[in-house]
Amino acid sequence: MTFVFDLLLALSLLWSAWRTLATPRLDRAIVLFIIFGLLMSLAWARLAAPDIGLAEAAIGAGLTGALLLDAYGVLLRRRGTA
Amino acid sequence: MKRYSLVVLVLSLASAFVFFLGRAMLELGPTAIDLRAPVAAHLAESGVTHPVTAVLLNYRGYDTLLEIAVLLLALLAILAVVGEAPASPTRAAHPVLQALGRLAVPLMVVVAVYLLWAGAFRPGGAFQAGAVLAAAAVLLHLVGLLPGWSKPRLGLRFGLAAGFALFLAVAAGLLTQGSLLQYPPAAAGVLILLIESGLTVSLALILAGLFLLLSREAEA
Amino acid sequence: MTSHELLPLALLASSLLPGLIIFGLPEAWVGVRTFLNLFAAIAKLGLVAMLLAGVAAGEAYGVRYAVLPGLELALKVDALGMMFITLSAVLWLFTTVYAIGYLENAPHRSRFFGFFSLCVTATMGIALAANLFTFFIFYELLTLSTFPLVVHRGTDKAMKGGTVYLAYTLIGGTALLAGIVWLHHLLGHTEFAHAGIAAALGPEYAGQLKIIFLLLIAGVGVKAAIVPLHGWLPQAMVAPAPVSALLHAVAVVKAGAFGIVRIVYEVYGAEFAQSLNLLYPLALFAAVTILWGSFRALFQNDLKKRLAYSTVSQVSYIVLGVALFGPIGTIGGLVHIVHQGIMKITLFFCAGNYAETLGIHKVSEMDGAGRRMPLTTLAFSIGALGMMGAPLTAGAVSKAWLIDGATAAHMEWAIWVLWTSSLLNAAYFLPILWRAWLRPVPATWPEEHIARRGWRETTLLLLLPPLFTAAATLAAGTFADSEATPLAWAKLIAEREYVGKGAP
Amino acid sequence: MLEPLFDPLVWLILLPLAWATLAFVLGPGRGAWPAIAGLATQCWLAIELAQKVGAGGVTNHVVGGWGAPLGIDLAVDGLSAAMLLLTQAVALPLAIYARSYFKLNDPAGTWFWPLMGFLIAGLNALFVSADLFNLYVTLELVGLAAVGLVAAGGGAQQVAAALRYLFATLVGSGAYLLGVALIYGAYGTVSISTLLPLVTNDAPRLVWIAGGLMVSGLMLKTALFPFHFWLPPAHGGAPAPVSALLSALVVKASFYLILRLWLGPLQTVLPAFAWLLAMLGAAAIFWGSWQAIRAVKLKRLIAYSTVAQLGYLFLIFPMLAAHGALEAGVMQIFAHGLAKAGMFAAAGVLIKATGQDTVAGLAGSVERLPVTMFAFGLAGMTLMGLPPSSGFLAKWLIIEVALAQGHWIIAMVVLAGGLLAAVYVLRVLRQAFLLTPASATLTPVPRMLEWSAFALAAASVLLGLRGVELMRLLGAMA
Amino acid sequence: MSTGFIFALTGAILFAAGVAGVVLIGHLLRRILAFNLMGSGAFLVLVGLAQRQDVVDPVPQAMVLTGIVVAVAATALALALVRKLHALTGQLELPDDVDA
Repeated sequence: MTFVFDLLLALSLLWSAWRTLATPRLDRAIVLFIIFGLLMSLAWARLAAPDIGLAEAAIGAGLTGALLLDAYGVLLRRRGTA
Repeated sequence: MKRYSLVVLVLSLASAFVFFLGRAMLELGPTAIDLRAPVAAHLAESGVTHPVTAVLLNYRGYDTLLEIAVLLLALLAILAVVGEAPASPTRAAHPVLQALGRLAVPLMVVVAVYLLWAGAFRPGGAFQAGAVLAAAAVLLHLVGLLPGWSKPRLGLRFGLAAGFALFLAVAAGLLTQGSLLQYPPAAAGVLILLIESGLTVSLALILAGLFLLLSREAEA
Repeated sequence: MTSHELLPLALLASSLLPGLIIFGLPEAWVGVRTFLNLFAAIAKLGLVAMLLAGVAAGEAYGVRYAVLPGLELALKVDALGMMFITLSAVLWLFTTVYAIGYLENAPHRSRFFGFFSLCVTATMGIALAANLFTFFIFYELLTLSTFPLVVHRGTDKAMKGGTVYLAYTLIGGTALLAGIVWLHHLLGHTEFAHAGIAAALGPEYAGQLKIIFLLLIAGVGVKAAIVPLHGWLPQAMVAPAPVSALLHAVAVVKAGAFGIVRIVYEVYGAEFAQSLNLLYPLALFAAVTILWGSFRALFQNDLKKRLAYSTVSQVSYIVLGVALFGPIGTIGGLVHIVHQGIMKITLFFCAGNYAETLGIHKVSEMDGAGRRMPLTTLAFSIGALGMMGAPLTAGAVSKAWLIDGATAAHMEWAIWVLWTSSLLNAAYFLPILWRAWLRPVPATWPEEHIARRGWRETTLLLLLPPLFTAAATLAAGTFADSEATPLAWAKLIAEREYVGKGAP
Repeated sequence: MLEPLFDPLVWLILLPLAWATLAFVLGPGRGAWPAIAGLATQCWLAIELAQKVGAGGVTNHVVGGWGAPLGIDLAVDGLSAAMLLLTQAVALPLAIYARSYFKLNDPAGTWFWPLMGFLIAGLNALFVSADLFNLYVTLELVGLAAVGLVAAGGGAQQVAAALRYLFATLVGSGAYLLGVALIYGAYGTVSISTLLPLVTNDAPRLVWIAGGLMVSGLMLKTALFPFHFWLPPAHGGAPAPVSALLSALVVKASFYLILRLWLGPLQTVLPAFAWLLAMLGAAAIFWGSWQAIRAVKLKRLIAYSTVAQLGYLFLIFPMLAAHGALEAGVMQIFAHGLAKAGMFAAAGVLIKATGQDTVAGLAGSVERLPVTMFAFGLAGMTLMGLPPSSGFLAKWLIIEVALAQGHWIIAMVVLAGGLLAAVYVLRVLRQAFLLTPASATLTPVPRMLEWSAFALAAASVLLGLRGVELMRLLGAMA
Repeated sequence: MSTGFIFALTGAILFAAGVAGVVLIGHLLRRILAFNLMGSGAFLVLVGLAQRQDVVDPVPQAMVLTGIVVAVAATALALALVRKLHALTGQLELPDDVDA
């Protein structure tokens, strides 16, 4: 049972990573990256590493995601004004 | 055409790499060294009861010292790259959002303090606490209660560097014990909490700074 | 540190330190610079005199300093080195006097005299080197410090000459380095010693040693301007006259020739080199160079270029002398180091005088120059006659010993080479003399810079050096057999190089 | 127990961290004096440490008192001591240089001092660390500081160069980190001294992959051909003091780490890659020199020269088992470090004075900036490997070891490389000796700039006369 | 197959994909994403391989915590550079490197 769960989690990690790189729209890529970060938190929990899970959620997904989204917003606005 | 063959080349190299790496990982026997035993054995002297925190701030505290340096350095490099720009005017968000923000931020501060304190014996610690505080600052910024940074003034610079400076000073001061970061077992707990408190504040400022510095030229 | 260690260092320092100080001097401090230059040159002569006396008495001077474990900078003073040192030191004094006059009011004199002193230091170092490693260091320093002098004028033409010069010498230096490291690897050291050091290796190394010999000779052969490595010399004539005089007639080319002498006698040993069949090919190359240089000189209208090709030819007299196995040829070759030096520097001084005074650069402009500048032309004539080997000049002495050496070595063809070269020398020098003395004075000179004042056809500083060296040319020829002449010293060297092999 | 309190080894890390932090708190453009004072002290510490190592072999510092493998050890042998010495010796004159260089409200100088402090701290920490993961953190410290310095206050060119550099350095350290992860997986430790007896000839295949990853990552960071693409824009585009620091020290750090792995924990694994590295090194010499010969801009020329000069370092790997190869490599590190720092510093003066960064714009420089051109010439001498410079000794040592091992080809590559270096150095000198064009204007430059460049270049030559001490220091190896 | 091993393998694939992404993708923001995937992959290998017997090992966990902070620092710096480049040139790809 846990094996199947791990496998599914691993596959969804890989899928979200793949989509992050391959999806044509940048905003979707960033959202997918944040999802990837949250899945990573889960994986860390499965690896009995709650400290990393917390850090990944807060920093990896949260802060990095916020930075990326903010950057995307600026690019969008610049393009709008240009 | 050239691009296509490059893609094929890189992807096949990557696949081959994964294949061989996976096989080699499977061949692995038990390791010669097992650090779990010494980690557990010295836990009592480390000043904390949570093993990860013990590794992070005591056994391998030197790594963490340098890591904080990296973080401070990144902020510094960003400052150097973006140069001076006027702070973006705060866009006042909807009053309801602002009210929510005012409500959420004290809660987040409480959570951060809890995480900091909990780090000694369970998951948590300065990083997580700092991240939560930073998130609070970002939240305040987003609802228009905290302006972006134009140029960190003396007080702010002091705050950004204080955690690292404190860590550095403790590390150096412990040279009197025989070597860098050699905590006396009796005082280890207090010292680590001291360092973590300092780090929480500075980490929060730095992490928030990464966001606030970058977002300020949004309107520029 | 004993005085025996200090003296060689002092010999280097006597030109190095003034050079470094001169670099820092403001352009306008003419007096200080002139004083420093002359003081240094005279101090050096004093040191040389002390060393000459010591070496003649059999004293050993030397100093060593390790740069790496097993790799030493080593200086020694021996009879062979002293010959080159004395020549350079004496001619440095003359050239300094000449250069002070020549460069009056020219720009960048601090730079010029600074590098000039460095060049002399490097030349001294080459003569003092006690092993190939040290030799190489000073050899490359000489290359580097002459480059700024060649390109001194900063014109495109000067750049071209300088670039060609560096291309030749740096590639040569690379070959030399390869040979030296290789030899060092085989022997563990590269010390110069009488009768050589290479013979210590067994016969199985003969092949490698031949290749090393080729690399070494090719390396130093560039500076000695052996055909086909001579291409840089005529190009480097764009340099100011004092540079051509001291460096390209004496220091640089002699450094190459001196290197060949050291390599043949003190690295391989004449006997061992002969046993490897290395000397005969070397003699052939020398012969080709002698003839080719003289032949090319015939067709040069540019006076300095004609002199340059003449240098190409004459320097190989030395090489030929070395390659003629046997002490007599050796003496002929060695003495020519000095004789060629004083004769050729006379010619270059005079060429500089023509150019500075009247703007004459070409042979075709020489008509009547002897009437306008009799003293200069007299000196020029003595130098030219010496080059041809006319009796009573220094050239005659060299040539006589070389011919005897060739006879002794059973290489009669070399005698023909020498005679042919003399004929060619006459063919390119006599027309100049004829034009200068016998053709009428033209209405105007190409560009008259310096007017005649009484008996002084040009400034005194330009006039005296060639007169002195011309006189020396006559003296060395006339009194060759007395004591304290270059010839006597060359005999002393040959005696020491062919230890126990029955010197003449 | 006062002895550990004054352990020079630790203070070489703490001191730069301290003055970097201080400079940051002091604010934009401030902090030159703390930096110079700190670096002067560090010079003294490095000399102390070198003497200690020379007298007593390896010196250790057990951080936290735990000892490997639980804690992190710092260890200094002859090689580390030499690198520390070089780092402080190059950094001090460059700091003095930079103080004059950044005086005029240069935006690139705003945060120069704290960035430089973190860079130096990272380098020193890297040279003394004996823990593979700790080395990763120091690598990142060095890498990010270097990127920040390149990008600081720059235009689009510099920012693009910094990004290129950032991705290269991040991928490099990422590969290194994966290697460390595999090593930890295989042995359960990342301490170099603990690993040393564990990694044997029959190491699992994973360790080979780890070795390959780590070396590839470090090659990328060292800009070994064909991974050099990021170096010329970054080193050529940065302000002169930064270029000097990067070319002289930063690329050497990752090379040092390869050497450290090679001689230490991975000595049974890495020699399999020896000829590959040497071939790439030879290619770097030819390609870098060729590009330097063709370069339009002066600093770009010097940057390509770095690509070429780094190639020499990789030639030593096939011979590393033999005596003398390591010495040759370290001599080359010193020679190039000092000479390149001096050359970039001189180029900075020329660019400031003539107002343009092209080789063609140098006509007349010998007349107008004799000290600087002399410095350039001396540095060039070292790069060409002409005696009596340290570059010559390096070349001599490499050729001699190569001959002793029968590797003719390496000796020939070295000799050819020297000639190619001559071509690009003389390209510059030749231009500088030309007469001053009438149209040229000259901005006056502070004397301190000229003389600090000169000091570095002169040191690169004079080291050629003091090779024995360096060799003796290297003799004190673990 | 243990949990640790599954995630170690996942990490290996993520690393390879990340490197391939950094090499192949010209768009700078996506390159930053790819770099983060690469880093995550290395972290997974570090902990997963060490815990391949599914026994918790705090040492690699602490290392990964350090690594995550370093990664976010690098990401922030990269973003700052990309935003600056965009502000200066309007481009999100690296311009060609020219010597002129």
